[in-house]
Parts: sequence; C-alpha cells; structure tokens
Amino acid sequence: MKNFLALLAALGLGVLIILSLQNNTLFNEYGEDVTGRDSEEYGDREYGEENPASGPANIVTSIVADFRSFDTLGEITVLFVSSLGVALLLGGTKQKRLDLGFHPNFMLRIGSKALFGIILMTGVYVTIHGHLTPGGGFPGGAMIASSMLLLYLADDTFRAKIKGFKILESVAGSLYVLIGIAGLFFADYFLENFLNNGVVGDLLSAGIIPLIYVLIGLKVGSEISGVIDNFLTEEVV
Amino acid sequence: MLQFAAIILLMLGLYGLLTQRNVIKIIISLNILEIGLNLFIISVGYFEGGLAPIFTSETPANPNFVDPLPQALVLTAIVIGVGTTALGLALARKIYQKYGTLNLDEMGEN
Amino acid sequence: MSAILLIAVPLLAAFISILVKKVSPYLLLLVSLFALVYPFFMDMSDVIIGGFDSPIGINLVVNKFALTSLIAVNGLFFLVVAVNIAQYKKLSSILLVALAGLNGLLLTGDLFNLFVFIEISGIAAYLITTTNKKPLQTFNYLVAGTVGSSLYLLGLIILYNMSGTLNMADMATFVEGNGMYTLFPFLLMFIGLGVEAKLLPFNSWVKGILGHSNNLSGAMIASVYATAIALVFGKLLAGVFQIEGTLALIIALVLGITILAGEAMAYASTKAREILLYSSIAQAGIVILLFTVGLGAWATFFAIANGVSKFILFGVVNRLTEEVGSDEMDQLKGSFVNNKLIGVSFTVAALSILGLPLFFGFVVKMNSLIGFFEPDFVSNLPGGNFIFPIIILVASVIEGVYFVKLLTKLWYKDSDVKVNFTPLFKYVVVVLAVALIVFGLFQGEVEELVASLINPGGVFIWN
Amino acid sequence: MLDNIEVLQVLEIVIAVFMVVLAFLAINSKSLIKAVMFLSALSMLSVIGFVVMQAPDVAVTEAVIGSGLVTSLFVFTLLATKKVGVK
Repeated sequence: MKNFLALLAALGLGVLIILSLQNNTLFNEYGEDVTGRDSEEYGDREYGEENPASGPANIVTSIVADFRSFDTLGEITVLFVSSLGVALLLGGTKQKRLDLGFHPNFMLRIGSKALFGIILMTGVYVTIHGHLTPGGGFPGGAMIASSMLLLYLADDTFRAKIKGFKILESVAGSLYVLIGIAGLFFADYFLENFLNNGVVGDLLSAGIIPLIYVLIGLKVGSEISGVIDNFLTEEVV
Repeated sequence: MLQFAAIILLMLGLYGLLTQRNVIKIIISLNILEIGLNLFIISVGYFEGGLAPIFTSETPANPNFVDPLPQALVLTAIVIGVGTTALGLALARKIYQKYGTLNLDEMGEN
Repeated sequence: MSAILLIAVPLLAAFISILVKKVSPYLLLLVSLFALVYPFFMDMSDVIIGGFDSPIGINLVVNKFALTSLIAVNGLFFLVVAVNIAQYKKLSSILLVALAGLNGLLLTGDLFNLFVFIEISGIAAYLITTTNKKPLQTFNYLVAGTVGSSLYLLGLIILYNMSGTLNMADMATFVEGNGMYTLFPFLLMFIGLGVEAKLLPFNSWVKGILGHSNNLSGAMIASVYATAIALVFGKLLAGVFQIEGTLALIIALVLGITILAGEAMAYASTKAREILLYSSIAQAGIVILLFTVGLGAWATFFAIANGVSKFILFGVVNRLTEEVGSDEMDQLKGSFVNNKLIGVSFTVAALSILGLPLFFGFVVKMNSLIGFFEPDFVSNLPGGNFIFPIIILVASVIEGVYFVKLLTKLWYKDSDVKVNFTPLFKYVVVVLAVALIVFGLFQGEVEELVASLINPGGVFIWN
Repeated sequence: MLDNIEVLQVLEIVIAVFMVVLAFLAINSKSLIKAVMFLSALSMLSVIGFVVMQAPDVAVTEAVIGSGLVTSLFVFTLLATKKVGVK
C-alpha cells in the first residue's frame, strides 16, 4: 500500500512536469534559442576583444564568478558550513585513523605518491585556466582534495595537518569577502570587478575573476580535504 | 531524449525516498533525484546545434551558444548537493553509533 | 549605506571565527548586535551586486517590508544568541552563517539566489538541531529540507524555461500575464518552501525536532526561523505570485486544514513541548493564509508577534524540561509558583497568541479578521470572505482550551518544582512580555505603523 | 554513413536507457556497496549526458565531485559502519 502511494506520487510528479512543459518548445527541440532570455547578454563579446564588460572567454565562468558571483559566495558558504558540520559531528578530541581493512602494498604506495603530484598539478592547472577552458575553482579544488585522498589511501596511518587546512580555508574565504568589499570602495558595488578586463582569451585577463577562482579552488580544496579527513577517522572507544 | 531520462530519474529518486527504509539508501535516492534535476536544468538550456559557451580562436562570428545560465546554476547545485550528502553521511554514522543499525525499521523509535 | 554589509559582515566574521575559536562567541554577539542596529541606518534603495543591473546581475530589494522583517528577525536572533551562547560556544561559526543566510533570505531579489540562501540557512538549521543529540530526527529534517529545496529549484527552472528570467520583479510581471501556465511550477515552489514553513502534509520532521529541542534549537527553529520563513513566503506571495482563483482556493484550503489539524493535535497532546510545536504549525498556517488572501501588512505583524511569543514559550518550557527531566504537563505541575515573574511572562505570551485584548496578539488578530470584512478588500478566493475568518476563530477557540489547560497545570498551587533561570534569560523574557503588552496598549500607533506599510495603490510590498 | 547529429541522437538514447536502468538498480539493490557503485556509474553516465548537451564545465565538475569524491565518502561511511565484507 505504501509503495503504491509512493509510486503514485512519483508518477504524479512526472506527469505534471510533462504537462507543465507542453506549452513551450522544450519537447519539440529541447529548449529554445537564448533569444528573449536574460542570458542573451551574457555572451555579448568576441574573441580577442579588448576590455569588454566581462572578461572570461568561458561564458559560464563569467556568470559564476562575475555576473552572479554572489551566488558563488553563497555556494562556498554552503560547503563551508557543511564541512564545519561534519567536523562537529565526527570530530572529537580522541581520534584515530579509520581502519580501512587493508594495508597498501609497495606498488600502491609508490604509485599513489607519483599520482599525487600529477593530480595536484592538474587541479592547479584547471583552477588557473578556469576563465579560459572548462573547469575552474570547483573541479580544480576537488582535484586538489582528491590528491590528498590518495595520500590517505597510500598510507594507512597518514593524518593531514588539519590546522593548515583551516588556515587556508579561513584566509581564502575572508579574502573573497574582502575582495567583494574592496569592490564597494574601489568601484561602486559589492564584488564589482575593479581591474582591467584585458583581452578575451589571454591567460592574464578578466580582472579579478582568475583571482576569485584561485581563492575558490583553495577553499574548496581545503574544505573537502577536511571533510575527507573527518570521514577517515573514528573515535577511540 | 535526455530530458525524459532526467524526469524519470527525478521520479525514481522520489519513489526511492518514499519507500526506502535504509539511511544510506535514502541518501542514494536523494543523489539520484539531484542528478535528475541537474540533467533537467541543463536540458532546459540546450538546443540542437548549439555550441558550448566558450570563446576560442575558432569561434565563428555571431556564435550560436547554448544557454550558459542553467550551466552556472547546475555548478552551484552540484556543490550544494555534495555539502548535504556529506552532512547526511556524517549523520548516518552518528545514527549507526547510537542505534547499531542503519535500518529505520530496526531502531524502535520514529 | 549599503544593505550588502548585512550579509557580507556575518560571512566574513564566520570565515575568520574558525581561526580564533576563543573570541568567536564575542564576535558572534558583536556581529548580531550590528545586524540588529544596522537596518535603522540603511538606505531605502535597491542594491546592485557586482555592478550589473538586474536582471543581468543579482540585486537586493530594500523596502519597508524588508526593513521590518530584518529588524524583527535580527532582533530575535540577537536575543536567542545572547541568552544561549555561553552554553553553545562550539556553534558560534555556524550561527554566524545562519545569520548571513537569514538576512540573505529577507533581502535578495533573485529567485535562484533565494534558493542558495534557503540552503545556507537550512544547513545551519540542521546543525543547530544536532545539539538535540537526536541524529535520526536531524537526519529526517535534513532529508525533508533537501527534498523541499530540490522541488523549489525544479519549479523555478520550469518558470525560467517559460519566462527566461530569475529576477523576482521580472518574474512578477511574467506571472501576471501568464497566470495559468505558472500554476504547477508555483505549486512545486510552494511545496518546497512549505517543508521549511511546517505546512501540512510536509511537516513530519517538526515533531522530531521541536519535540526534543533544547534552549537554543527550540528558540532558533520555532521563533527565528519560523518568522523568517513566514516572511519569505510573504515576499513571494505578495510580491511575485499574486495567485487567485482555483489555485488560491486549493492553497487556502490546504492552509485551513493545516491550521485546524495543528490545533487539534495540540489539543490532544499532553506534553508541553508538543502542544507548543503543534500550535506553531497552526500559527504558520494562519500567517501564510493571510499572505495568500492578500492581507500582507497584518500577516507580517502576525508573524512577528508569533515569533516573540514563541521565543518566550519555548525558552521557558525547554528550561523547565531540562530541569525536571520530562515535558509531560503533569510533571511540570506548579512550576510557576516559585517563579512568578517567569510565569507571568509565559502567561502573557500564551494569551497574546490566543488573541486576548490588551496584548499585541489581539491587535494583529483582530485587525486581520477585520481585514476580511473591509469594503475595499476584494478577496481573491470564491467565498473566502467568510470561510477563513471562521477557521481562524475556531482555531482561536481550540487554542484557548489547551492554553488554559496548560496554564492552570503550570500555575497549580502545591508544588515542589524548583527551577533556576539565569538572570539574563529572566530579563529578556520580561522585556519581551512587556513589549507584547506595550504594543497591545498602543493599538492606534501600531495601526498607523502598519498602514504606512501599505501604499496608496493597495500594493503592499513592492516599493 | 551516419552524420554527427545522428550519432549524437543514438548516443543520447543509449545513455538515457542506461541511466534509468542504473538508477533502478541503485534503488533496488540489496547490497549497499553495489548500490553505491551503481550510483557512481549513473553519475559517470550523466557526465556524458552533460557533454552531449554542450556543458563541459558541468561535466568536469560532476566527474570530479559527483562520481569521484561523493563515492569515496559513501564508501568510507560504509567502512565505518562495517556493512561491507572487506577484510
């Protein structure tokens, strides 16, 4: 009976979504052109243009870190508060490494350490090129955290220096807000880009956006590393 | 085609949430719901023949980009999803510590 | 001065506070005091973020409604923090984030940005409830909240697909011209927010959370968060979706059932905390009903009066429970005999919710009911002019029965229950109770204040 | 010879079907670790879906976060609650 009701609810949701979409073009040819939407103006520049309104060659980046940067500030706050929560729930004074049930052999240890550097570099690269190519602070930061994860897997007694993560996390987050407040003073608005946008497509372009993305990368990286560390420990009974 | 899959994933996620009695399974259902939602949001911005919204040296004049806004929204949604999943899993461990089981029916309290 | 500082400063403080653990409680107190005072000195103009005009960028909407909400919510937040922080120093950073999230909810003018702030304040709320030491109940809250916000996002995206905008003002224009098509997405968003606002049937988490609440989580969720979410509902219902016709009727009926069911369950319960939590479900229903039928100005003050009363009620009952070890009414018998001052304040808060004359609650309840019968009030519900005032009156009668039952038990003569309240808590409770009476006595002034919220065109919020 | 658009359409259908099947398996599988693996595979397929729909940024993020980190968090939780038979 309960399953039947659940099925009914799920079916109802699906049918209603489809019904509510019928009066527009989604089901004929996916969505429509961006014409008529607010997002028309987001891509309003050309490759090689000098100092446009928003600098990144990657339009998604220009939305994430420029037009709607405030959303992104909120987003890293979500990650921040959930990493605090994980630490609150799983952290404690008496902690030991979680027993993973296997001991890494020689190959795993050496291989992981070799991979650690490569993944870390990839993460940094993805972060720095976020305004030009797909990627940016979030996947870059997550890659940095994955490289930390490898260290944990390579050595079953490894514990990272949580304090270092905390400092990084705090400084990166504060700097993001401070850059926003700087915009209030150097330009007119919170989080406004107060540097020259440069040439679309250059590495050193897009004003404060690469800076913001690096901060996001560091913050996401340190937060997720902290979360992983908390998940890989348990209280001493 | 993918938007139908997205809607079915949404439905499956909701169904799982309503029927599953295991804490981990509930979080899995939540993740399925979120993947469906993310695919759905992207499909709202996509149209056939659209280009990925990145300027390169080969971008033609007057490029026909897909809608970049939903993509930015999904980036936000994915990160928020990780946050809630991590928190849910941490709570799952606390629940296990307290009740010795992950099954809601075996906890004797509700 | 820009309203953005109300969000930026708490966030900055939160990021810094994890490094300076020792001083973070003071930082929290300082920032929440700042957030309480700042709205009085704020410019009344919309704020643009990032230098791009809305709808390209995100904007904050600052108007009288936002100011009123900010003062009420930040005021309650400050009091809750001031009373409880000594006991919960560990949560300082999380509470700072919660403050930023709540201010963001009340200020933002962008529907997706609202979603982000719902998540921020939501996650902070889950973490505040972990202090109950009931992980299973917190988990249920987390799942319910996450599903709710996912449904909100789904509805929002369907609307974006139709209208191409995420900005509230632009969306309001679009909805006005395309009322019928926006029905289902609006319903999804309504359900999504309804989870947080404790509306039936999405409130299964409430009992687990508030039924086991402590000083901090009880006051936070039932008073601060409840007020904030109700006002966000008001912002959307009065500013973006002016619903009417069948949809309004369906929603109003759901709300009517929420009200009556909440009151009935409160009547049936014998536990003090459960009575209060079911009563807050009913109150949330009334506030949102008032917003739905278009009595926004009084609904705002209804929410605020309820928030103040719930602060006192939950604060006192949680302290009693902590000391006595149970929240069964019979166990708490006579608690007030040795704590007369607290008892009187509690009684004032309960009677104010009930809507007896002399109290703030009376002024708002009476004026809301009168609002239904004003000649220029055009109800957007068929037959709404009569059914809903009657529902509210019936609800008040049931409230009367169980509150009197609760009060007589708590004032019972012979008792050996002795509970010590901290002096600070005592002062705060007494000051709030006095405020309830003062606002009740100066009825005319309150009415003028509320009238100033309504513009000549009858449009209540949008400028 | 199939042209690009047709290949894409076929790919879409295949991905869509597999995603639904994987989601169904993830919900109905008895073993928790298998359910987590199905979820991870589902997330990986959704990455291809994002690429097909011209959203490379989202694809990269989902690949790293969704199918990488989230899966590892799930596995660690299962290890901590000793529900997996790894020893």
